[in-house]
Amino acid sequence: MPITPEDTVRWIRRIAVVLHENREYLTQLDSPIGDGDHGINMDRGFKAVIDKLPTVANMDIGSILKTVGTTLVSTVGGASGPLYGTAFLRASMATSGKHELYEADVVHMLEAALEGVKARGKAQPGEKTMVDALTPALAAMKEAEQQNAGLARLLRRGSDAAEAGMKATIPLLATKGRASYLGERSVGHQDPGATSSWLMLKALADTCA
Amino acid sequence: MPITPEDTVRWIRRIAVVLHENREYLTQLDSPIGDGDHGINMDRGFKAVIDKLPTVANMDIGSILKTVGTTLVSTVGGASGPLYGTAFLRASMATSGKHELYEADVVHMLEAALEGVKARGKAQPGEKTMVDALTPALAAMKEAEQQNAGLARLLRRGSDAAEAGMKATIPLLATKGRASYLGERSVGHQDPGATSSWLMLKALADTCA
Amino acid sequence: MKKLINSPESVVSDALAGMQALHPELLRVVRVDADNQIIVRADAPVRGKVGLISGGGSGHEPMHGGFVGYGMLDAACPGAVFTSPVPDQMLAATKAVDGGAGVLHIVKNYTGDVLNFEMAAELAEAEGIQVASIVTNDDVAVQDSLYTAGRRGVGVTVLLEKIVGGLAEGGASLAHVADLARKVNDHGRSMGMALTSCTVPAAGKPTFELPDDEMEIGIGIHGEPGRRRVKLAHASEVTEMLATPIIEDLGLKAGERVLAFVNGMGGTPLIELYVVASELAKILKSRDVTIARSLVGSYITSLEMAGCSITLLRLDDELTRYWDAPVHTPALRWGM
Amino acid sequence: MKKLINSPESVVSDALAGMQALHPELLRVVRVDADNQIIVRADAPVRGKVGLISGGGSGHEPMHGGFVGYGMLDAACPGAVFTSPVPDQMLAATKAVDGGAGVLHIVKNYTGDVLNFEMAAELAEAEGIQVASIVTNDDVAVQDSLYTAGRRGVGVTVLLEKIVGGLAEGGASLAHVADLARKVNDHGRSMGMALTSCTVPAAGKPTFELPDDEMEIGIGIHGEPGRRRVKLAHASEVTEMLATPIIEDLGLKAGERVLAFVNGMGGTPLIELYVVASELAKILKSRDVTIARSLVGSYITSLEMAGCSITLLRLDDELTRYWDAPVHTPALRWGM
Ligand SMILES: Nc1ncnc2c1ncn2[C@@H]1O[C@H](COP(=O)(O)OP(=O)(O)O)[C@@H](O)[C@H]1O
Ligand SMILES: Nc1ncnc2c1ncn2[C@@H]1O[C@H](COP(=O)(O)OP(=O)(O)O)[C@@H](O)[C@H]1O
Ligand SMILES: [Mg+2]
Ligand SMILES: [Mg+2]
Ligand SMILES: [Mg+2]
Ligand SMILES: [Mg+2]
Repeated sequence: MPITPEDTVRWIRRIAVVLHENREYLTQLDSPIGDGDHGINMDRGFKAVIDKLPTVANMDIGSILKTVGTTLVSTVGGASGPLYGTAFLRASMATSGKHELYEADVVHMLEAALEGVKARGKAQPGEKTMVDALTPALAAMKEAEQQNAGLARLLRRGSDAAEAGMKATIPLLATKGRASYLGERSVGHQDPGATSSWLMLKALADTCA
Repeated sequence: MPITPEDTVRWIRRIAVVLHENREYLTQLDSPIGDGDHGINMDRGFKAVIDKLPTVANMDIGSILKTVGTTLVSTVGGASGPLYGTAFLRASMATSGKHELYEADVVHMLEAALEGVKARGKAQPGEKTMVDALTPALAAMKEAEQQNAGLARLLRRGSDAAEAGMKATIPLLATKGRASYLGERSVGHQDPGATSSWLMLKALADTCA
Repeated sequence: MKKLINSPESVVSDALAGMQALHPELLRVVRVDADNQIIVRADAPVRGKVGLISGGGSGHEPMHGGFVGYGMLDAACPGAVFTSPVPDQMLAATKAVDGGAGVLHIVKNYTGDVLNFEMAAELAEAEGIQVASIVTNDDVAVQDSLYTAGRRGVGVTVLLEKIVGGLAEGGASLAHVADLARKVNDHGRSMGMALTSCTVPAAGKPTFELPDDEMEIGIGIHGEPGRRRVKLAHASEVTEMLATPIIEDLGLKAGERVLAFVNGMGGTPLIELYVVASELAKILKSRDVTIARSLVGSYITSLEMAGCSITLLRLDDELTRYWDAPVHTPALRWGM
Repeated sequence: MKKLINSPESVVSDALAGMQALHPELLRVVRVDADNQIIVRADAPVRGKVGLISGGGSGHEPMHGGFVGYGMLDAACPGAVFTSPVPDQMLAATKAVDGGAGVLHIVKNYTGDVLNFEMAAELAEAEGIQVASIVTNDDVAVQDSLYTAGRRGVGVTVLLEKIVGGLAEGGASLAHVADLARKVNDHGRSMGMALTSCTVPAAGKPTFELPDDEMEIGIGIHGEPGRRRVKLAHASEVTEMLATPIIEDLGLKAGERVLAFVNGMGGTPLIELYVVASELAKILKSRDVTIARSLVGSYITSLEMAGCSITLLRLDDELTRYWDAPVHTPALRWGM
């Protein structure tokens, strides 16, 4: 079964719940290597998204994701606002007019989102950012798609790969974002943005399980 | 044996030592009902006095005490600077030209000092100030003089009465100085100025014991 | 004790050296004796102008040294931290600024300040200098009764130095300057509160302990405890606790105009002072009192204490005119 | 958490209301949407004048809102505490101040600020407004290399807003204004340190823990930890740790003139800043560098953090002239 607009709305709602639950955790991750606001920022953004959702609930998936993107741009601020905002805007362009997303559509959507983040943030894998969760997730989904693993499994493998990528940020030396100011002191800490990226992909896998 | 200029110098040196030893204690007393500087102020003042002492060591008692008074005025600051400064200046006037102080001279000296404090500070007994240590000390010395108790005993009784007066400041409500700002909250604390007054009189009794 | 200092003994003289080095065009720091210095306006004495001097313990910066310059003080006498300066400083300052028209001593009502300035005035008069004194006593937290040393001098002192400085600059007589000083003092009231204590460098530890959920209401500016200790409250409630006694004591009426001075105690950031300012504006608006002039910032402080005070000054045309007059000091500057 | 606030959610909007209420002649606070406001110069847009806007997270007060007014910024965009504002605010500010001569975005180099301002500039240009940007990056604690997001923008931002504001007031073109902005940025360097952490209201507890005997050297302005943690030291040593990298990076030579800016992080009282100033003056004197202008106070802060930063700006006649030009904002005022 493909992802429907209803699934999309459930996904976004789940993200909002999960990010709210992890508000302290994400903020705590952002304290030693950032400025201690990532959880606050994301929670603020998705609260606003939830307020906006009813206006687009009956539209196509692209329209829903576009609202998510513009709302995040307008409410999150910080580095993550433009980055996640761009990610959802690019995802919305990739899903424009669609009411059903099959495996290839999901891969295409994530690919577009990741490209958006990399372009906006001038970031590459290995710099201890959200890119380090999204990149392996995309690779895992592509592989699952080639293996015809089915949508649920594809999403789960993507989420699991994001989690592994997130954990793999711990030993990295940050070279982008605030954490890069710390130089060697950034080593040994998990990146908050990679963590929120995993939580969002996990929310998608859980929604479509 | 009367008090000589040498005794006077030893007395002043002893005060300096005792106030230095009690610097923390006096400051601590000044914290709950003042601004936490009385020990610092007195220590600073008597350090300066010690520097000046050599210049007057061979003079009459009045000259020695005058130097103590002017030095305190010039170095202590706060409320206690002008008050103790005035006290020693008045004491110096009462002992002007003298090389020996007998019982009556000591009483006369303390009476002059106390009058100076009361005039400068517009203070009366019972207001939780140094006056509450000096007043009973003077009364006790007067009584000892009438009883011909002898100098050493006179000084000891004066010191003991000052100590009792000091302790009796604890239940008082302050109506002069900084402590008066606290209203009822000043009750239950020993007055730092009464404490330094006792220490100075005790130093005299110890010097002439 | 976490402070940017070299030693507790040198903190005052080091800070004075910093003022001298960074504001040579405004002031000079003059040594009175081994332990004491004063801050004198660069062009003092100004012939024919009444000299204004003030002083008090250090630890209240920018008051008073930061207010030395054109249109405000001619000299300031900094004592040790929270300890009144000594008469020698006040006498030296009085001589340094006397331009022949006499000198006004601006004294905050604390026993130490009053007694030391009293001795200094006696000495200056003995040397033939005309001296007048104003003792500020604007703190409504303290009752002015037989049972206290009288109200403390706090925030109004800053406003008074500015306003009276404006008048003195124009060449008014000592009597006139002293009259205006009394008027400013009569027209203003203040009250303060603390979220934390402060640490006197020489003491090395906080003057008082304050639990995490409590604050002191009715504090002075020397790290003394306040009138009462209460549970933490919202800025709106704190502002109410400070503003209401001030407004009532001043007897402010609908239609009046005030200068609103929201002052930080040293460790409270500006964002919080503006939160208090916003609450104060609401309270005044509800009473139909107009904020015609304002001052927001840390101008009369208690070292690194967190907290604030509010001062309201009833304005008329005369006070407004001299408040607006040009001033150029390290801490207050406009019109030039 | 001991703060004079009503709630973590309302602290920014309450403080803005306070600014509006106390400085109505200088600025107006304008609502962009439910969550966001901007601070706009009272007389904006000024016809024919390049508009200057800046912005960033709140918690750095008086920067930037306190610098809105004649001779400095035309508008400021305050984000949530320590969080970059959103493009909607920057776009609204850009539109509000465009007097037909274009708008300069003054952006501190933090990923969040840069990305949000980038999006705003794209949107403004799409609406036909000419926008130029200057990204300040003066913090020598961070190496400007491939391995970092580049140097942070800190103290120079304040000086730049003043100096470039002086030029813009005279009607210079956007290109000219942007050129001077680049020049100021090139001529200045900064470095900061912290004695304590600070507490973001929404987080409720200190961003980092710092033992009683340690300090952070090379901090930014968002409560981030610094480059390294060292034992407490005397003000003279701390000043040396900050000043030497600045002087070397700027390549200051004997005979040069600088503007010395000693900045408090929010919780450090002025007396300590003057102690640091005195040490800085000694260091510069020993290198035969003249302090021609100075600024001492808490102007770019991290909430109630205790600590300081030093900024040195190499002066020439042009920069000196525009620094001296009249300015009238809540936090900086002279010449009018
Ligand atoms: N240039 C960049 N490219 C991609 N991701 C980035 C970049 N800079 C920062 N990030 C991500 O943003 C996260 C921080 O977001 P957040 O704390 O909300 O913003 P800020 O750093 O402005 O406070 C980091 O953990 C990192 O994953
Ligand atoms: N008006 C007064 N008359 C007599 N003694 C006073 C008066 N005011 C204060 N004192 C004494 O001075 C002491 C405080 O001295 P100190 O702490 O050195 O000065 P300050 O109060 O200025 O800090 C008080 O404990 C009290 O004994
Ligand atoms: Mg962050
Ligand atoms: Mg005291
Ligand atoms: Mg004192
Ligand atoms: Mg942030």
